[in-house]
Parts: sequence; C-alpha cells; structure tokens
Amino acid sequence: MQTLWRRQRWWLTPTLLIAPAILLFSVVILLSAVRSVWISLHEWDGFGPMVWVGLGNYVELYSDPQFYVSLKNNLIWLVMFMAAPPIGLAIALLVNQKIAGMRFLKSLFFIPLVLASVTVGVVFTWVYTPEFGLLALIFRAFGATAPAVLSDEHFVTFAIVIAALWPQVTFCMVLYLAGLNNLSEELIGAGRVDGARGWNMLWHIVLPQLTQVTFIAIAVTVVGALRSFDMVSVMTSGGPFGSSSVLAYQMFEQSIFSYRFGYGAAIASVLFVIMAVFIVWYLSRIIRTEERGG
Amino acid sequence: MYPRPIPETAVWQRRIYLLAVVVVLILWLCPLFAIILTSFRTTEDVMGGNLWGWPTGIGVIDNYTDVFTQTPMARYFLNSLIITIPSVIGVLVMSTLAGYVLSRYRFRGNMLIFALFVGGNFLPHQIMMIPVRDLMVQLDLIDTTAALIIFHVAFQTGFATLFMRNFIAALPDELFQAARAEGASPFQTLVHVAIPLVRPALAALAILIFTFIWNDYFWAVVLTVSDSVKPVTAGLANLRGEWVSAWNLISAGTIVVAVPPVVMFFLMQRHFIAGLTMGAVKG
Amino acid sequence: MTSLELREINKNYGAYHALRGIDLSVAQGEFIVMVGPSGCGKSTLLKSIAGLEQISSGQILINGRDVSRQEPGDRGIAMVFQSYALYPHMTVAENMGFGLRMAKRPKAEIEAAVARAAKILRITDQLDKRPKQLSGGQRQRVAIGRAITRSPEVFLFDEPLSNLDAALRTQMRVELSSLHAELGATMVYVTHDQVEAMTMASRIVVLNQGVIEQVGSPLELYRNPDNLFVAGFLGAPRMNFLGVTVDAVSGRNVTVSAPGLVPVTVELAEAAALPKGAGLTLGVRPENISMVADGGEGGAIHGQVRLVEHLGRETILYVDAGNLRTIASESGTGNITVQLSYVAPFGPEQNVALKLDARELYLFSSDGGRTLSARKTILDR
Amino acid sequence: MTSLELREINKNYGAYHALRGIDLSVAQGEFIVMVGPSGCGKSTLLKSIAGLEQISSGQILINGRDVSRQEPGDRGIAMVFQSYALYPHMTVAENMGFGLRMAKRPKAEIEAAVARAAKILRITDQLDKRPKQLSGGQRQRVAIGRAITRSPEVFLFDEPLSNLDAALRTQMRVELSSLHAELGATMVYVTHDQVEAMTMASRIVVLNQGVIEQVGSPLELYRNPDNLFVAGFLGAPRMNFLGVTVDAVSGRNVTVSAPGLVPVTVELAEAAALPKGAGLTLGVRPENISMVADGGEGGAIHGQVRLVEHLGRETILYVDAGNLRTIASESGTGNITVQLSYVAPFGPEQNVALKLDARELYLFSSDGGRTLSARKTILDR
Amino acid sequence: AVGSFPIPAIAEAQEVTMISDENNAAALDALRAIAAGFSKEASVKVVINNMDHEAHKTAIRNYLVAGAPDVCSWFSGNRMRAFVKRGLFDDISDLVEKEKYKDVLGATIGAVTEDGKQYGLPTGGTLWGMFYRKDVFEQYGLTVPKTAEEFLAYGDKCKAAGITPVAMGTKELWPAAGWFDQMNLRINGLDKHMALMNGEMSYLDPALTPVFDQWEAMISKGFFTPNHTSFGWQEAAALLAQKKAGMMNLGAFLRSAFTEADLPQLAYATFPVLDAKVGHFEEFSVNSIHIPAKAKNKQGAREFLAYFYRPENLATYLEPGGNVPPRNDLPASKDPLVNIAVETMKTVQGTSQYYDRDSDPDMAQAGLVGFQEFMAKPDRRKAILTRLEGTRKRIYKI
Ligand SMILES: Nc1ncnc2c1ncn2[C@@H]1O[C@H](COP(=O)(O)OP(=O)(O)OP(=O)(O)O)[C@@H](O)[C@H]1O
Ligand SMILES: Nc1ncnc2c1ncn2[C@@H]1O[C@H](COP(=O)(O)OP(=O)(O)OP(=O)(O)O)[C@@H](O)[C@H]1O
Ligand SMILES: [Mg+2]
Ligand SMILES: [Mg+2]
Repeated sequence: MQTLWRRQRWWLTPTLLIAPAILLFSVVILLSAVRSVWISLHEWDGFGPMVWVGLGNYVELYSDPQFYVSLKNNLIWLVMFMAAPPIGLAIALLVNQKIAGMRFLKSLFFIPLVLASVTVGVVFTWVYTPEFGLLALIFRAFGATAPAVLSDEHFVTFAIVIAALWPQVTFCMVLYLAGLNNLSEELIGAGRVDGARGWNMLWHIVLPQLTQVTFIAIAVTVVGALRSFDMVSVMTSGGPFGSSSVLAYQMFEQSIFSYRFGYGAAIASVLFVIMAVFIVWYLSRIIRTEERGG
Repeated sequence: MYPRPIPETAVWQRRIYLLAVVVVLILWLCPLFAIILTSFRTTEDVMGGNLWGWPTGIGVIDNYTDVFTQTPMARYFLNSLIITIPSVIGVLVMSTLAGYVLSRYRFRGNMLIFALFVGGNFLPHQIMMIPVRDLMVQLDLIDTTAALIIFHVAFQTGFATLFMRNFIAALPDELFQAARAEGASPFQTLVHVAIPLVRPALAALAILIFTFIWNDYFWAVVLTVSDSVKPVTAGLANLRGEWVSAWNLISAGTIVVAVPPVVMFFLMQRHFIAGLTMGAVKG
Repeated sequence: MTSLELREINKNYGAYHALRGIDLSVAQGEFIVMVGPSGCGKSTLLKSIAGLEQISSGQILINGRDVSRQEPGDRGIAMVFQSYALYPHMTVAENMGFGLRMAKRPKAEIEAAVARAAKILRITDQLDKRPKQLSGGQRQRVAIGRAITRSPEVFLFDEPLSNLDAALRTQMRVELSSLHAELGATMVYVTHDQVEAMTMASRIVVLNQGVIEQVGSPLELYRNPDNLFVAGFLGAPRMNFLGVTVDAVSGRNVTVSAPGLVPVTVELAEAAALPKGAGLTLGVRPENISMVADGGEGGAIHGQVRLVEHLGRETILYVDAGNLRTIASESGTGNITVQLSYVAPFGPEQNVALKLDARELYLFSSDGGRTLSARKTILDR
Repeated sequence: MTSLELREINKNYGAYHALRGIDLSVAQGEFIVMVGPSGCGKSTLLKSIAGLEQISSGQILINGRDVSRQEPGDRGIAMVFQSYALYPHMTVAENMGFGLRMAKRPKAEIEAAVARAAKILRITDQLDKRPKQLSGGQRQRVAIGRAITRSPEVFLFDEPLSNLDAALRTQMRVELSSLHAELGATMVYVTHDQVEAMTMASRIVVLNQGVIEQVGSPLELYRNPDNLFVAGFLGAPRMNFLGVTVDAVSGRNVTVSAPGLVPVTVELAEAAALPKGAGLTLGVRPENISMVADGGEGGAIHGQVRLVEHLGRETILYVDAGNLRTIASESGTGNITVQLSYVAPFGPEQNVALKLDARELYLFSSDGGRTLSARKTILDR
Repeated sequence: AVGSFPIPAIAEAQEVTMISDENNAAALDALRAIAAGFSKEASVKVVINNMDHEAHKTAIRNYLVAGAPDVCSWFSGNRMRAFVKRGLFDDISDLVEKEKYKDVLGATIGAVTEDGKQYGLPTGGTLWGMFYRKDVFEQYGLTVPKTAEEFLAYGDKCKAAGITPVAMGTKELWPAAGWFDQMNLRINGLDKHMALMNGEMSYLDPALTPVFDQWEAMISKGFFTPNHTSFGWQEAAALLAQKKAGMMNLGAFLRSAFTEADLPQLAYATFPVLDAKVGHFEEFSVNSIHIPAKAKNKQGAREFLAYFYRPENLATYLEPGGNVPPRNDLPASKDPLVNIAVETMKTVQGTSQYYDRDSDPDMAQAGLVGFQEFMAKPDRRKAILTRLEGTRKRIYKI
C-alpha cells in the first residue's frame, strides 16, 4: 500500500488535489451551463413543460434587432472597460508606499468595490440626473446645460460604463496591489542601473513582471464587461427603450420578465460563444508568455 | 518595491505625498460622499431632490436605527457571516489546490481543465438560475445556507483558480525543484513553499472573494426564502419598496453592509509583503 | 559496489541535444568531479540524475535500483543548485532543516544536524537571517548546508564553492572531502576550479557538448589526456598547442617541426605510419617551458614577451612567437603562454628564447585531436 | 584625474554595520579589484556605488560629481550583479541592449554593440534564447554583456567570472583587460579568484568586515602586506602562521623560535624594543618552504606528511609539525602547508624536514597582527 | 383549533410560513402583529419572511416550484393566472365559499378568479389617477381638466406659467404604460383595452390610432417632463412636490414624495375624459395573497388567511400603505386620499389592473419598452407598433 502510494504519488497527488475543485465545479457550474444550452433549444417559461424548438430561438435571435443593440453595447463595454486595468494599476502604484496612514487610505480606495451595485448605480444616476445631478451642477457652474446622458440613446451606455468602471477599477487595483508585492527587487535594481525610469521602468521592467496579474485583470475586466448586468438594470433597465441593454441584461429580461427561458438561454449561449473566442485567445497568450519564461 | 519608497527621512515629501493621495482619494470617492450625505438626510430631503447639497435636516440616527429595526439586519449579518466565511475558506482551499496543480504539473488536459475554470467564470450567472435551483432541490438543500455556500464555492472557484494558478506559476521553478529534491511531497511543497510565497495573492483573493460573496444578492434570492438564512444584502434590498425607495435608508444600509469587507481589506493588508521571493535564486 | 550508474542518457531541449549517450558507472563512495566548458550540460546531467529533468532516453540506477521514473525525493539524493534555490521565506536554519522536517525527523535531530552543518560552513551566526539578507557566498553556503544536513546516499553538487573566497574555499574543500570520507557517500561534483577538480576527485569526468570526453583519475587526465580537448581543458594556464609537420619517423619516435620551431622528437604511444609532412598538433604545458634571455642556448622557439602577469611568486608570460602557428590559443595571435615558478626578470618587448621540456611534449592527431604521444608516467603516491 | 571617490561610506542594515568608513579614491582608468572574505561587504559596497543601496552616511563622487543622491541610471555606471538579475522576459539580445535602448540609441548602434559583446563573450548563438534556457555560465556572460554594451564611465563587476570554466575565464580575463585598456573606463571588480586579482588589478582593495584593510598594487600587497589578515588572504594556499617568541633582538634583526622550530632571524622594518619572550606570529608562504626527506640537513621544522594533493605539476603537502603552534590554520591541528612546484616524491605518513626561505619570512605583532618585518623588494617590470 | 399535544415534530408541521413582499415598515409590523395574534389564537406559529419587491418577482418562480411557503403575496390578474395555469397556486374557492367573501368583495373578486375558481384573496388596491398640488393650482389659477380640451388648455397654461404640465419619469418603464392604459381606457373603453391586453387585438388596430394621436400631440406640445427616461418616478414625483410640475399620473403612494407638511396639499383627480361616449373605467391594481399548490400546511394556511382577512385585521394592515381596501365592510380610513379612492371606486364601471399586470409578461415587457420609446421618440410610432404587433403574434402564435 505504502509503496503503491509512493510509486503512484506523482500522478495521484495532483489528481487528488484538483479533484474537489473539478468535481464541485463540474457538478454545479458546468452541468448548469450544459443544461442552459439544452434549455436554449426549447421554448420554456421556467416551470411548465419544455417545448422543443430546435434552433428556433437562435433563428429568432438572428433577426432580433434588440440583440444587435445589446451586442453593440457589449462591445462598447468591452472597449471602455479596458481602461480599468491601467487605472487600477495607476491607483495601486499611487498607494503602494509605506507611509503611516497609507494602509487606512488604501482601505478607503477599496470602498467602491464593496458598495452594493444597486447603490453604485443609484449614485451615478444622481450624478447624471438632469437639473439636480452632479453633472448638471458642474455644467451649471460653467453656465452650460448638461446633456441628459441617461436619456440619450447614444450616450447612455457610455454613462453606465463609467459608473461600472468605478468598482471595476477598484477590483483591478486590488489585483495589482497583490502583484506589486511580488516584484523582484533585483530586476528593478538592474533596470535602474540600465537607466530605466518612470514610464520605461514601468513598461519594460515592472509590467513584464506583472503579466500574470495583468492576465487576471484582463480576464476579470472582460468577464465584467460581458457579464455586465447590475448597472444596466439599476440605472436604466436597459433604457431608454432598450438602447442601453446588454446581452446579459437582455437575457435576464427575457428570462425573468418575459418568462422566456429558452430564448434567454439562447442569448447566454451566444454570449458564451463570444467568450469562448476570447478564452481561446487568452489561454494561448498565457501559454506563450509562460514559455518565454516571463 | 515599486514605485520607489519615499525615504523615511524625507518627512516633508512623505507628508505632501500623503496629502496628494488624500486629494485623489477625495475625488475618487466623490460618489461615496453622496451616499454618506444621503444616509444623513431625512426622507423629505431625499424626496425634495436634494442629492448633492448639504442635508437640510439630519436623520442620521433615525436612518441607521431604521436599518436595523425595519429589517432583521442583525440576523442577516449573522447569516452573511455564516455563509461568507466558510465559502471564502472553501474557495481559497480549492482554488489553491487546483491552481497549484494546474501551474506546476504538465499533463494532458491541463489547459483544457484550466480553460473550463476560466470559461465557467465567464458564464452570465443568471442563466444558471434554474439548473442550480434544481440541483439544490435534488440535494435537498434549498433554503439553507449550505446551498449558498456550495454554490459560491463552486462558482468563485473558477475565478480563484485562475488567480492562484497564475500567481503560483510566477514563482521560480527552482524552488519547487529544490523541494522535490529534498523529498517534500507535492502537498508538503504546496504548504511549505508555494503558499507562504503567494501570501499577498491569497490575501488579495480572500478580500475579493469575501466581497463578492458578501455582496451577492441574486443567489440569495434564488436559493433561499427564509429570513433565518438570508444574507445581509437581503436586508438592504428590503429597504427598497415596490414603488417607494427610501434612499436615505438604503444609503445608510449600504454603508453598514460595506463595513465588514472594508475592515477585512484593512486587516488583510498585513499580508501584502513586498519582496517575498527575494534572494531565492540566481538568474 | 556500484552506487550510481548512468546508461545511455540522452536529453533534448526541443531541438537542442543537451546530453548525448552519457554512460557512467560510479562506485560506492567515489568522488566524481565533473568538468567541462560552460553550457556543456553539467547542470543538466546533475538535474537528470536528481530526477528534476525528465531524461529523453536512457536509464539511471542508484544502488542498483532503476530510479529513472522515481520521484527525486525517493532517489536518496541531495543536490546543491547552481542557482542556490533557497526558500526565501524561511530562515537559514529552516532552509537547512527543511528536508529533514519533510522526512518528519524529530526536532532535536534536525537542530543538531543544522547546527553541525552551520558550524562546518561558518554560518552559525547567520542562522536566523533570511536569504535576502545574505551575501552571495553565504547563500551558497546555505545551499550546501541544505544538502549536507540530509546525509543522502548520493550528493550532487553544482559549482558549490564558486562564490567563496580562496581561504574559505580551501577550507570547504577539505571539509567536503572529510565529510565524504566520513559519510562514505557518493558525490558528484561540478566545478570549474582546477584545484578542486585535481584535489577532490577520485575520478574526473570531462564533459564537452553533452558528450563524455574522458573519465579518469585527476593525474591520469592531467598526464595522459585522451585527446586535445581534455589536454586543453585541464591545467591552467592551458596547454600550448602548436601546428607542426612530421619531419621523420623512426620506430616510436617522431620528429616534428614548424617554421619558427626547432625540430623536436616525441615518443609515440605506438609505432605508426605517419607520412612525412603530415600535419599534427604539438602540445606543451606552460609550466614545461623555460625561458632564457635571447641568445641563450637551447631555445626551441624565439619570440618577444607580450605580457607579464605576476601572481606573487609565479609569473605568467605571454610570448609572441612570430610566425609560429598556434592552435585555439586564447587570443588567436600566435601567443605562447609560459608559466614560471619564480619571479621572472622579463619585461614586455623583451626578446626571449623558449626551451621545451622534451619529456613533457604531447602530440595530437589533427583529425579529432587524438593523443598520439606516449603515456607519461604518473608518480605513485 | 579622480574618477571615483568614496568618502567615509557607512552602511547599516538595521543593527548590522556592513560598511565602516570606507575611503577610497580611484583614478580615471584604474582597475580596482576588491577582495575579501565572503560576507565582508563587497557586494554592498558595489551596490552603494551603483546607488542601489542607500548609504547610511558618506559621499560618493564620480568624476567629481557628488552622486550620492543620484539615480543609478544617472551615475554613468554599469554593473554586473552577483545574482545576474537578468530580465527573464527578454531575450539575451534584448537583455544586453536594454541599457542602450533606454538611452535612446539608434537601433543599428544597439545591434552592433550587442553583437560585439556577444562575440567577446561567445554567446552569439544564444542571442535569441531567454535566460531560463541558459546554463549558469551563459547567464553570467549575459550579465557581463549587459554591462559592457553600455560602455559607461565606471564598471562595477561582482564576481563576474565565478561560473566560467578555467579556459573561458582566462580568456574573459584577457578580454576584460583589453576592454579596459580600450575604453579607458574605470573598473571596480570583485573577485575571489587570486589569479584574477593579481593579474587584472591596478590596485587591489582588501576588505574585511566592512573595513578596508589595505589598498595597493597586487605585488605590493603580496609582498608587503600591512597585516596578518592581508598576508593570509592573498596567496593560495595561504601563508602559514606560526606562534613564536622573541629570543633576541639585535638592531633591526630579531631572532624568534618556538618549540619545534629552530630559531630563525628576521629583519624588522624598524628597530623596535621587542622584549625577550614576547609572543609574535611568524608567517611563511607555502611556496617558500622546501622539503627534504627527514634527516636531510637545514630543516627548521620536522613533521610528518598528512596529505598530498597533486595538481598536475605542483604538489601541495599538508605536514603535521607536531607540537608547533600554528595560528588560524585551516583545520586547526598544527598543519603546515607546503607548495612544491614539482611532482613531489613524498607520501603520507612520511617524516620530513621543512626548510624556510629566510628572506621570505614575515613577522606580525600578536596584537592586531601588524606586520613588523622589513619590506620585501618587488621586482620592477 | 389544534390538537392538544404540542409534539415538536407536529408543531413543526403545524407551522405556517408566509413570504410577503411588504416594503412599508408599518404595514409589515401590522402583518407581523396579525401573525402573532393568529399564533396566539390558534397556537400555530406563523413565520413571516419578507422580501423586497423586485427580488420577490424572481424568487417566487423558484419557491413555488421548490420550497414553497404556505402563504405568499403576489398580484392578482394576469400575473396570478400565469401561475394558476401551471398549477402552482392552490384553489381556495372552498375558503371563499365558507367565509362568504363574495359578498364583501364585489368586483375585485374577479381579479383572483380563473375559470370560476378563486386562487387568492385580494389584499389592497392602488387606484391610479392624476395627482396635483392644490396650492400650485391656486397659485397659477389652474383647474382640474375634465375633458380632452380642458386638458390641452391646462397644459398650455402650465407651459405659459413655466411649469411642466405632467410630471413623468419613465426610467422604470411602467409609468409610460400607465399613461397608455389611462388613455386607452378613456378612448377605447375597458373591453377593447382588455382585448388588447389579452392579445386578442392587434397593436396596429385603427382603434388605437386616436390614442397615439392624442398622446403624440401632448408629447409634441412638451406636456411631459423633458428627458423623462432619466428619471425614476420618484424623481418625477419630487418635481410635483417641488411645484415644478402640475400633475402626475400615479397611485396614492405618490404621497411618499411629499413632506408631512405638504401632504394636505396633495389632491386626486380622475384622468380626464377623452371621449364622453366611453364609460368610466379606472386602472386599479390589486395585490393579493395566495396559497401555493406545494404548501405543506394548506389547512393552517387557510385558517391564517381567514384570520388575516378579518375586517379589523385587514384594515390595520392596509392603513399604513394607503391602499384601497378590497372589502367593502372596512371602517373608513384616516387617509382622505384612500377615502376618495373608495368613493371613486363606487362609481367606476370596471377596472383594469395595469398594463404589465394585465398582459402576458412577455408582451408586457415589450410593451413597456415600446411606450417608453414612443414617449421619447413619437415619430417612431409605426415601427414601435409594428414591433409590438410582431411580439404579440409570436406570443399568441398568430
Ligand atoms: N538586507 C540585508 N539585511 C541584513 N544584512 C545584510 C543584508 N544584505 C547583506 N547583509 C549582510 O551584510 C554583509 C555583507 O554582505 P555582502 O553581500 O556585501 O557580502 P560580500 O562581500 O559580497 O560577500 P560574498 O563574497 O559572499 O558575496 C553580510 O554579512 C550579509 O549577511
Ligand atoms: N530549458 C532549456 N531550454 C533550452 N536549452 C536549454 C535549457 N536549459 C539548458 N539549455 C541549454 O543546454 C545546455 C546545457 O546547459 P547546462 O545548464 O547543463 O550547462 P552547464 O554545463 O551546467 O554550464 P555552466 O557551467 O555554464 O553552468 C546549454 O547550452 C543551455 O543553453
Ligand atoms: Mg551549470
Ligand atoms: Mg557578494
């Protein structure tokens, strides 16, 4: 037994170590995902019998103008959200100093992430509210009238993304704070001797050491952008007239409000396919970076 | 450390820097002040559309006491702790184990498993509502904290594994070789070599996971109905009405609910230690 | 008894063939020193023995067991890494005791072993520091300490003394030798230090581009290198190589000469049909050349001093021997290195004559550099 | 012109005083070699000069500018780190060209500089690899390459050749020397290699426990060490130290003896009042001892051979000189080291007599080890 | 009315659990007090789990299927029907029969009736209409518009006075639909409106043309709050309270936007008559209380419902929220607005619930968005209606 264990340890141990995570994850998450795909092939209101419609939901989705609006908005989210990692890094760099009181300030910087998203959404609604909103007040101070961004089909998504960036940036900040603690002093020293400073130091010496963190930050940012839901729901309910909807919200709306789980699941599946493209790209990047020894 | 520490001796520089940070912080937290001010306001003030001005009447005490009296907030707090703490521990344990295996062992399917973890992370979770509910019904766990714990552990493990895998992968290979050569079992290597070196990452992960689970409301709604198991976010939501939302109460509630994660962050910073891997290898 | 046996070890890194058919059998308690140019595969071989690199083909046996597929921890080895690989979060004492701790040895035993190793390595007062607070040499000693606390069957040392000062190095050399004697453990030791190689080894293995060039006792290798590579690799400053042509062969004696070189006669290992005019390489160690001021008699080569290096008592002279064709010399310009064991009264630009010690000349074939000259006697102890 | 000046440099790590009042002035184009035991503060001093360690007090001037508060990149220095500190995410070529890239040099220039350094260092075919794929010695060469591509005013080398094989090391030594000559740059070079120290240095700085023990030309230090520490540190095997007592003083001559040591007379630096019976330390280098089989005449010390080390041509013998009290010897048991420049016909347990070269004896005070004996002449070049 | 042995296991089974979505703290207290009273009387423990309104909408789909309570809140009308069709609500006709609720409930019983069976009890209702500030009307010399013409005149007058005629916030979507309901009821009457709601009428039906014509006229005259999609109803109501708008179409809960001192100024008027030929129909949404089909303790649930529905209990529960009682035998409220509503209800010929309660949820979602879009971009009317019609066709498989 003992020898068997020792002999087989090299593969048994990793298997045993990873087993709980895989088991739980497959049973709860993957199985659910698979079931979602199954549901997407049906017409279903969430409790009654499921009616097989094959690819019907997808066909409908294909000609649903709202779907394209949501898709476009998701792209806007994706692009704008990419600001979160750099800003998060900037804040992390700002507060990564050992000065009395800094720990406390750091904790305060962290607050946006812990606020309930409902509250964040509401507060930013207040920012944008015509007439009383902060934006309006600021514009008024300059004698101008602020646009009612949340009422404007063209601005509304941008306005929501800005609100959503607030916690997202914080998220990235925490990631980078952890990453900044894993930097190699020696490499930084070598960089200093080589005359790298400021931007060069950041770009050539520090960031390469933060690639792993950046990978995580990009992943969570993409996830955040593609899964974006709360802010849309709180700030506009997808409005005005669906122009700020995103796929996740549309999916929710269809499933919960319209009782169309099949259709919702179809949206989710499409969303997931989009993500899969990203995941493949993403993993190949990770592998490549690691092979370089980065 | 990067950026370069301001030397202890440059007292003035340190003070000015701190001041600059405070200024940035104030700008950064601008929206928060609206929340805080609102949590001080009276209902009339809120309804009057006074969102950014100074409160006309002070309703602090009322607001904050109402948060606890209008909903079983204390109970919810307790529930939240009962849900969050085991979940965070569960997530940390599982993801560290999985991340360690995925980063340190090359085997076929490694990347596939990793991809699944990453991919699961990307699922819009609303879509899993029905399947997860059905699963919990089958397990006879519906309306228990266990259901929430199991779900959160499973769901967060995706992200957490990505996180831990990448951090452990960044550690120098030679350290693991040394441990292997010294006869440490893979598990011992994990406990004695990998984990101490990813302490900042674990702390950050703990903070994030704690925050996510603490702030979850959707799954609390899906998987629980009883007040005796609902988390604190339910209390917060309870302050929202069918038609009327008392923003002053909600703001107060938000702040109350936000306190534990912030405290957690403050405490966990202890583990943010720079230069942990210094002096390990030549290279 | 054979303690360690390597059979046909090959190791590829992608397309790069780092080890090629390594065959070696090491007896129990032997002290094997591995030398070879930088990048020749020494560390790779050590890591392969340790099980840290998966070999591409071949077999590794330790005490008769085939360990090729075993975990490093089960092979009964301890290794000192070239890059130290210290656990940065542990103190020196913890680093050194880690292996024993993992083996669940009692605390007292661990402490005793650590204290003993620390004493040998003179780092007793560093035990509570962490690696980042140590100097390079101190780190290296911790890395050695970590290996010796474990008292394994086979020690693998990868340039363990490279960052120590001369005095400490001499001392560590003696300590490791006595440790070796005491434990009776087998040791495989990589070094670039000639003195270490010569003094510590039971046998030296010369590696070159992933291939073993020669295995033998230090003096054997020094006196009777199999080929030009080994001859050039052992001994510092290295042997001088001169391109010569055969003048005449008589029995086992061959006379060679070159432009600028007075004909010299060398004894061959065996009678051979060397055609007259064939190109060969003549080898002579710097220490086997003596110098006379120009005009002195018996000079085989005439040249001009280029550079004089004074090493205290010894003197190394680089002599430019005009149109004499030297092979693979340090800077490619026909320089001959001479090592004198006295403070030599020669200065740059001085014209000198060089005398070669006729008994200490080596002849190598020009194809592959096989040694052709007769074996030199090795003094018995 | 003074290129580098250190004024009263102190460096504390917490309570540990790593550098104590270092004062040094280096002229333009000098090649300073820094030696000292492991952990004495050499790397710390280099890092302080580079600006990577904040000095606790003192001033650093480079070409007359006070750079104490300047960024490392502005000091006009390049450094080879003992731990290499290669950028893992860059290829070898990128690593080497990085400094120039930061200085916004044109691409062609960078490529040329990298190619040139790579050629010197023989890593041209490694240029596209990443540090992880290199052997220890190759990494070290990349680290050197990174410094030399930058052609700075001051080079700081921290044991740059420690992981290279002897041949390559000799070659690199010559290359660095010629690079030094060519660039005329100032170099500060830390090494544990006696040969490097003796051959490369314009001046050697001997550091011990954060203090400079002596600064001087190699031969100066070798022939006329200021104190026992320096005498013991330079020269390998190290000088033998014998505890002796004063028998008689006559003018500048003192006669000392010890149980087991026939009285010997040593010339003093200056007439001194050494009381009879006072304890002193007598120093004699292994190479200044010759051996005769026991019974041979002129033996100052009688003993028994303990260990013979054959280094090819040279032989090192460790002789147990009975009850002779030796100081700080390698293993503490009254051994005397003898270095013979021939293959010596002595074997272990053989009784031998040792002759000391009377002209090459050193006397040190027993308090602090100041050198008392007369200066030895240094051969002019 | 329970067995004499309080054995824990049985006591457990005897427990009655209720999920409510009551967000009025006082009303919730009243509910808990009622529960306590019942517990005392029947020695059956009642556990009330309260949930917020929005979350409840999601949760109910889950708990009705798995982990059902014994009693739950929901909405009468179409939303109830959706669950009834799936067999998720228990038929409580027996209780209605036994307690003779039909006698006291009048027309509202219809809201909880499906196929002649009752599946719940109406709790409180919200009567929708036009609210305004008396002092503002006085200040600007406005009068409550009773007809279409008067309304237009009113609007113009407000505009001239610099206030918005109608406060409107459509961020939550539904207020726009409410406006549609009101206009449709006034122009097409209840039957046609319900036909539309039930998917029996096309959104392209010419009958709707006048509705949208008149609505568009109001929009283009700027009668509604500009940028109304930026505002939730609360912010819009604040405009009313702050005297920046003249009227607002909402339920009595709008009072929460008023300070205690301003409340007496708040007045109610019915939506103007747009077509005199059409009868008087109002929008009256009724919340209700149900027994899930999967409840464990249905008997206990019935007993609790009966207790809860006693006039005195129901009255205390309804009082704080200002809801209109469904029973006609309740004492008069202290709230004048409630009493006006009660009075109004007596003259009403029929009621609808609200757009999103009356129509299929899928349709409702599409309609809410459509009306919001129409209010913002009236020129897109055709596209919007065509889209809605497409949705209707899909849902009803026409
Ligand atoms: N960060 C630190 N904290 C505390 N002590 C330190 C630290 N860094 C170095 N030291 C100590 O300072 C002393 C000098 O270290 P340094 O690295 O300069 O030695 P060195 O002369 O380069 O030795 P070596 O030849 O072994 O490289 C050592 O005793 C070391 O333990
Ligand atoms: N991971 C790798 N991928 C590709 N090539 C590698 C890798 N590791 C080592 N090599 C190559 O294999 C060869 C042998 O490396 P190894 O480390 O064994 O050399 P070494 O003999 O120890 O040299 P040194 O004396 O410089 O330490 C080198 O040329 C090196 O570049
Ligand atoms: Mg190596
Ligand atoms: Mg050092």
